[in-house]
Amino acid sequence: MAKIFGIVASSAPFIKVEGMQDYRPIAAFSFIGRYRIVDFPISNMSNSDIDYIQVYMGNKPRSLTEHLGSGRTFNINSKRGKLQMLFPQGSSVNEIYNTDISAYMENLEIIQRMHQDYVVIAPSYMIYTQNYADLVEEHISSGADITLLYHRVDNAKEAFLNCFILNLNRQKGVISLEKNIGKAKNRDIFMDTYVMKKDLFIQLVQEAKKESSMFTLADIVSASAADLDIRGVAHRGYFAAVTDFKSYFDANLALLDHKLAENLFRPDWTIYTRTTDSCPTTYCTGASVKNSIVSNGCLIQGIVENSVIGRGVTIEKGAVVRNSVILSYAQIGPDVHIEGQVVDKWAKVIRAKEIIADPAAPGYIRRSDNL
Amino acid sequence: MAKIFGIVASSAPFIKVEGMQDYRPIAAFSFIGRYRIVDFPISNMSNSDIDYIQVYMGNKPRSLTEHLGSGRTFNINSKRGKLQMLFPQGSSVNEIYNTDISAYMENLEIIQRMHQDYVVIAPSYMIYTQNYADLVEEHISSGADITLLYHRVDNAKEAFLNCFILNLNRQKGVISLEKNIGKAKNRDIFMDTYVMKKDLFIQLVQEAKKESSMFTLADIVSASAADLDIRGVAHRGYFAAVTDFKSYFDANLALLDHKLAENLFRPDWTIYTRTTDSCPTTYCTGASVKNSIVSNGCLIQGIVENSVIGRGVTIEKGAVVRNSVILSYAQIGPDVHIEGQVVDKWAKVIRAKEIIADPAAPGYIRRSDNL
Amino acid sequence: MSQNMLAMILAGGRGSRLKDLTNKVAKPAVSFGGKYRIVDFPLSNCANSGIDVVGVLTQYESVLLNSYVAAGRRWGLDSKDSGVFVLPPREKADERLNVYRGTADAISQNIDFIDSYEPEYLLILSGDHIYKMDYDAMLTYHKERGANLTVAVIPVPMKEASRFGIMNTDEEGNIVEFEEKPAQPKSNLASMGIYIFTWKDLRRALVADMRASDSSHDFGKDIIPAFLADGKKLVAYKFQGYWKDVGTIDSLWEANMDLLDDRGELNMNDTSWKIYTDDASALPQYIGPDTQVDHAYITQGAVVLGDVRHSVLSTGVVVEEGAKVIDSVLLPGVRVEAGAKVTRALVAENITIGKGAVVGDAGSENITLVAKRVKGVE
Amino acid sequence: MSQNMLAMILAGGRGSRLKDLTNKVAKPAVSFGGKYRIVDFPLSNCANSGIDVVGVLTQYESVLLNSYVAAGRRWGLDSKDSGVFVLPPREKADERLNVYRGTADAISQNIDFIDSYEPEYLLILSGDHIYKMDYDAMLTYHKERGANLTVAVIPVPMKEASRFGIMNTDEEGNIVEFEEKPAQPKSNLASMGIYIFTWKDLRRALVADMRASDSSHDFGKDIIPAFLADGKKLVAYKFQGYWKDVGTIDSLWEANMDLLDDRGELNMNDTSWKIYTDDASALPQYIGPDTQVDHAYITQGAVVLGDVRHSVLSTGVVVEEGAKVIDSVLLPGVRVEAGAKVTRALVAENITIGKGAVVGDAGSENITLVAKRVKGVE
Repeated sequence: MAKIFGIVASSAPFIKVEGMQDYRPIAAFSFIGRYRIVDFPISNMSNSDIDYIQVYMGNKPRSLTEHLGSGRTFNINSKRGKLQMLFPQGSSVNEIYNTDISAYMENLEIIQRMHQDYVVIAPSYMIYTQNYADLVEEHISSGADITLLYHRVDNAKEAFLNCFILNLNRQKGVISLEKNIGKAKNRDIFMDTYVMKKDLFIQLVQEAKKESSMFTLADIVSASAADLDIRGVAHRGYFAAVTDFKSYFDANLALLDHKLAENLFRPDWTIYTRTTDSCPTTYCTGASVKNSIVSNGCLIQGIVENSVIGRGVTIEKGAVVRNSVILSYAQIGPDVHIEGQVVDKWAKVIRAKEIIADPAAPGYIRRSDNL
Repeated sequence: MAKIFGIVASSAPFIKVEGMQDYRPIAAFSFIGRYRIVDFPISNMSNSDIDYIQVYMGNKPRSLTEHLGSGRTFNINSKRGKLQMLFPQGSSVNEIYNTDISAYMENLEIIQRMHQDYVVIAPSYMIYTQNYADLVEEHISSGADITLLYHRVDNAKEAFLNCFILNLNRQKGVISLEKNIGKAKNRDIFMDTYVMKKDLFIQLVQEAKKESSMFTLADIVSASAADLDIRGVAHRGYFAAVTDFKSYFDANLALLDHKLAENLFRPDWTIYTRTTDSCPTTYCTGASVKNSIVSNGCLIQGIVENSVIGRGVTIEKGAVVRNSVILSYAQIGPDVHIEGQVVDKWAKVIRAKEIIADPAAPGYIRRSDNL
Repeated sequence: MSQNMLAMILAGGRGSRLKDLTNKVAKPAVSFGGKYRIVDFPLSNCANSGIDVVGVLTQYESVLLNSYVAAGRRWGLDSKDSGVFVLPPREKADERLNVYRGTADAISQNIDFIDSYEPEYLLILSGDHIYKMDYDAMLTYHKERGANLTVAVIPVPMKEASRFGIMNTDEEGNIVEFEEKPAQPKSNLASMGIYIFTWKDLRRALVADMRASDSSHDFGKDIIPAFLADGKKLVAYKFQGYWKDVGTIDSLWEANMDLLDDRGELNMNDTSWKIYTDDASALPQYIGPDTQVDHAYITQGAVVLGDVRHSVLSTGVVVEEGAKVIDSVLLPGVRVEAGAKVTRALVAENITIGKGAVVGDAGSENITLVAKRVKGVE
Repeated sequence: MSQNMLAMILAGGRGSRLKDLTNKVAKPAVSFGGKYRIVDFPLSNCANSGIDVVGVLTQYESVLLNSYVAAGRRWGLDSKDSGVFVLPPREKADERLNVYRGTADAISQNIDFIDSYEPEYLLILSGDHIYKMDYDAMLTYHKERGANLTVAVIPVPMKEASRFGIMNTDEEGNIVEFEEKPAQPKSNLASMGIYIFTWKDLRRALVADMRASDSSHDFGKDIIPAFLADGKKLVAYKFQGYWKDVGTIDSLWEANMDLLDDRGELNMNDTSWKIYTDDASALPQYIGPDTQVDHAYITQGAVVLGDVRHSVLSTGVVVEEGAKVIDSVLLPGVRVEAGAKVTRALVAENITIGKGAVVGDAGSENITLVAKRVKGVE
């Protein structure tokens, strides 16, 4: 097998999730209660026998640092391998300079010292499963310089609006990358996932730096499309990109389709996550729960429908929670009626008796808020 | 036993170690080859059964993050306890604002959520051993509001120049803290180590913030000397403060006195550190080593005297190393003569055949330099 | 590295009163409370009490128990000087492979292991009780009282006292007499089988006991009486709180049912004293669109499409459409197929109850143990 | 969690040829190379080869070995689905406590453990060889060749071949015959005791072997011949590099001495294939002001105040002023007091050589094992 190391990139500064992102990077966002988004790229790598993984940390790294730990959680042998956290060096005042390229430049010495030949670069704001070992095999046998993973969607007019799209020729050659501005329904969304040789990666990073301080890896790859053999490989299965608040909300609720969830979480492809040692959930007499995903440590006395409930949530008597995403340790007080909301961690909704939004334009209740 | 949590503070911005500190915080400095300075406060806490420790990270946190890991290295139960790394939020452009107080303010919610009654705050640029459980017992039985640890020295004219000194009354009450500007030989050097109740700590942090954005914890404690019962407790045993390049050099070489080293490293008070799994050191035929501390993984073919040799160092045939501190993976080439130097990690001295300085004014060879 | 107090968990017995549940696993490894195993309780108590080194004395079919407890990371017992060590009987240079002849003999055979840590105190625990206890507080009491041996006791109803080992104490809490299952109990203080010994005292007693040909090498029958006879200071440490021996199917079922009383006496949700366990890589629990879940204790990885009433559902349990689970405990991996009905039963790991099958009996005095696949009804 | 390949280390034997070194520890736990134990080699090889789960089959005096290997963190074998599991013989529901009757029986008795991981391949290792080997490369070969069993072999000098188990192969590397210590060897390919079996094939053979009353339940004597007789595909995997059986005091001493040849065939300093071990909490080594250290392999925690020539010094060794250590291996904790002289010896753990004492003999053919305190000379 080819020797591969992994890079989990920090999300680009132009991707903004209002509210949620004030408290943690997208990588550390809770996903269907039990997971964090970064669990997906890291588990994909770990399951692909990639045991040296660099995670580029954005701002507010504390929660992500604690979540990642030494990598044991993700079944990475801490002696043979390493889950290494790399920090931006004093983030620039103007955040347009905080590109992925500048993060790689700052850690170039470490990247150069890697002894693996290939690198897989994956995003920390997208949710999908993919065997990267297979992808690298495909990359090698195709003879391409760079392989990009993409997903064909039919809702690019209203979704994936901050993502890149790949323009492909008949041979799956990449003609160019461009921002999706919602012009067409059917698009090949670039999954921000690259395979290439380590040496080419270093060369591109250095070129990008020379080109412009604002150049990203996607920019330099797009600019190299004429000179290099860049190919797209189609991904199948569940795919979500958290590029704004609505897409975060939708990605969670989409998995209430239990068949879809079973497709994403397959027995032979474990998604690892850090345990919090919470106890099972108690459903009290009088509770009613329908079509919902519920994490451990909850106390449920009220009504829950079509919702995702995080760890240690309390839903008191008479409360109604519908079409909502409730994050860990939140408390929904007696007779409170919540619909179409994301309730952030530690928030308490006690006095506000009705907070209702259309799931098409969901609402947000801030972390540790008391309402 | 009283419930205690620990804080390992980041060194103040006015403490500068030229050269070395460009690459890592003082906490992550190598010490006598095998250790890092931060091993001392953390081991002191771990050995005192303090199993919840917050480490405040300065700039360039990568190496420190890797070194600390999950705390297992330091014998901290990762379920019951926690070695938590706290990061400054976007360091200020003007570093006078980067006080310890601003770091505590940023993480106040976490500090407030701690359920322990007492806090021990220790520095990450000083080297000493101390049983903090005993210190807290003494604090409690004395009835003081704050207990400060100090060390009586007789060389305060030329050393400890960036430290605070305690002015004490006959009852060991603290009258004030002041900067040591080298006016007198005999001084009580403040070891930047505090014991107090958590609630008082939070109160002082908030007061300091109100007082001035540049106020430090030492400043507010000094300002409170009239209102609070603040007492000094004398420390005995080895004590060193790394406040500039010379003091770093001296602190290392001082431990060539093997009796002194045995006093600092006692069998009942393990200083924990992260292993690098390096193999034993090979002394070749023709090598000559005298009065030196040598770490594992070295290959020694030349002459070494009165020096500290880090992990994986190569000293080739005919090379002479005297009165020097050689950090990990450095290479001293054939017939190279080094005296009175700190040679930083990965540096290679091959062509420069003589680099000699008086140990009273030691020289520095930068990390990864090729000379 | 010397340790102040070492813990030794007696995990040996077959646990035959648990019948088919212990065919393949030792009693301490039996599943409990949805996601736990019984031995998680003493091990988590050790971790939370600041104990670093725990020996687990095993004998019977211990491969699952061994591999389970050896991964000390689950309880944080894997830091530098910590560890959970499985101690089976072993062959020595001068003798053949031994079995443990009694609870005290299990400790005697591991004196060298214990000595290597130079402990001042030794904590003896058993592996089949459900409770939360701060052993450090008990140690403080042991030291304050200057005892040679401290025995944890719990008050039981006087009429049940004759089922227990009873400690008769004087006014100061000194143990003056120990009676195993007395017909006429003089006190209601039952021994919890939790002992703190000052190690040098116990060591001396064990060495003597090993040589005694008439000894059954048992703590209750031999060591405690010897301590009493020698005039050693034995004190009782009164424990308040939830404590349950789960040695029978009925008591195991009951202890599971007690969890439905959320935030009750055994508050599993108390974050200051968590019970740690293996973390299954499982999805959160999923409750389907057309179900009734009325008073249940359910853990991650469970999928509920049918109705559940007053029951405990473990990791990976599936209750299919139209199935009903009432007053029952389903251990990990149980599948209740469509239309089946489970009442007042404890269903063993990975058992499938076939379509439309009916098991258990709402009117029976005892709990039905289902340890074999139940065929569906066409 | 299913694993592609599981490793099982046969760590059983008393190792009586190591004499007093194995009075208190099993052979695989014997100290080696300053800071290692012998079993660090197969365990580190497993970790570096990407194997997650390792079973260690122990029998004799295994408490130190057990507690040593159980802390899988030393080899990184403590992540989510990883572990090092100690597997002693154990009592089962239907039989009394067994001992392992042979190498194959040790695996047979743990079929349930192995099955629980659903491996495709099983790697069998022994616990007393010093070498570095990529088992993943061997597995690739096993798969490429479509073998049922792959045996690692090493070419030995033809005149020594009769001391080994010899694999006779055809031109394509298929094993056609196995001869244990043949008087007239036909080949110089010695078995290293390292086997990769396709698990379902081995499982079938083990089940048959368990029932065979005339079997000695041994891989070399029973299982390999049965595979050959059954027409299974057996291939030899040629290993190049350092490999040494350290079953005797002389060979153990020699293997230690080989380390003085730094960056030699067994390059301990190769960071791409580290050998992991317990990390002692020790100071770096200290070399005193008035010493001669000429050709030595010394690890952290050693204090050298006297002279050392052509020797290996382990953790915590102290060589006092005026003492001389020549052509010797000092195991952890050895103290050579002032003026003592140690020549051509292997000194066991924690032994003190008293002031002015002289041990070992530069002229002797065999290495002197010093396993008892040597009194000083006034």
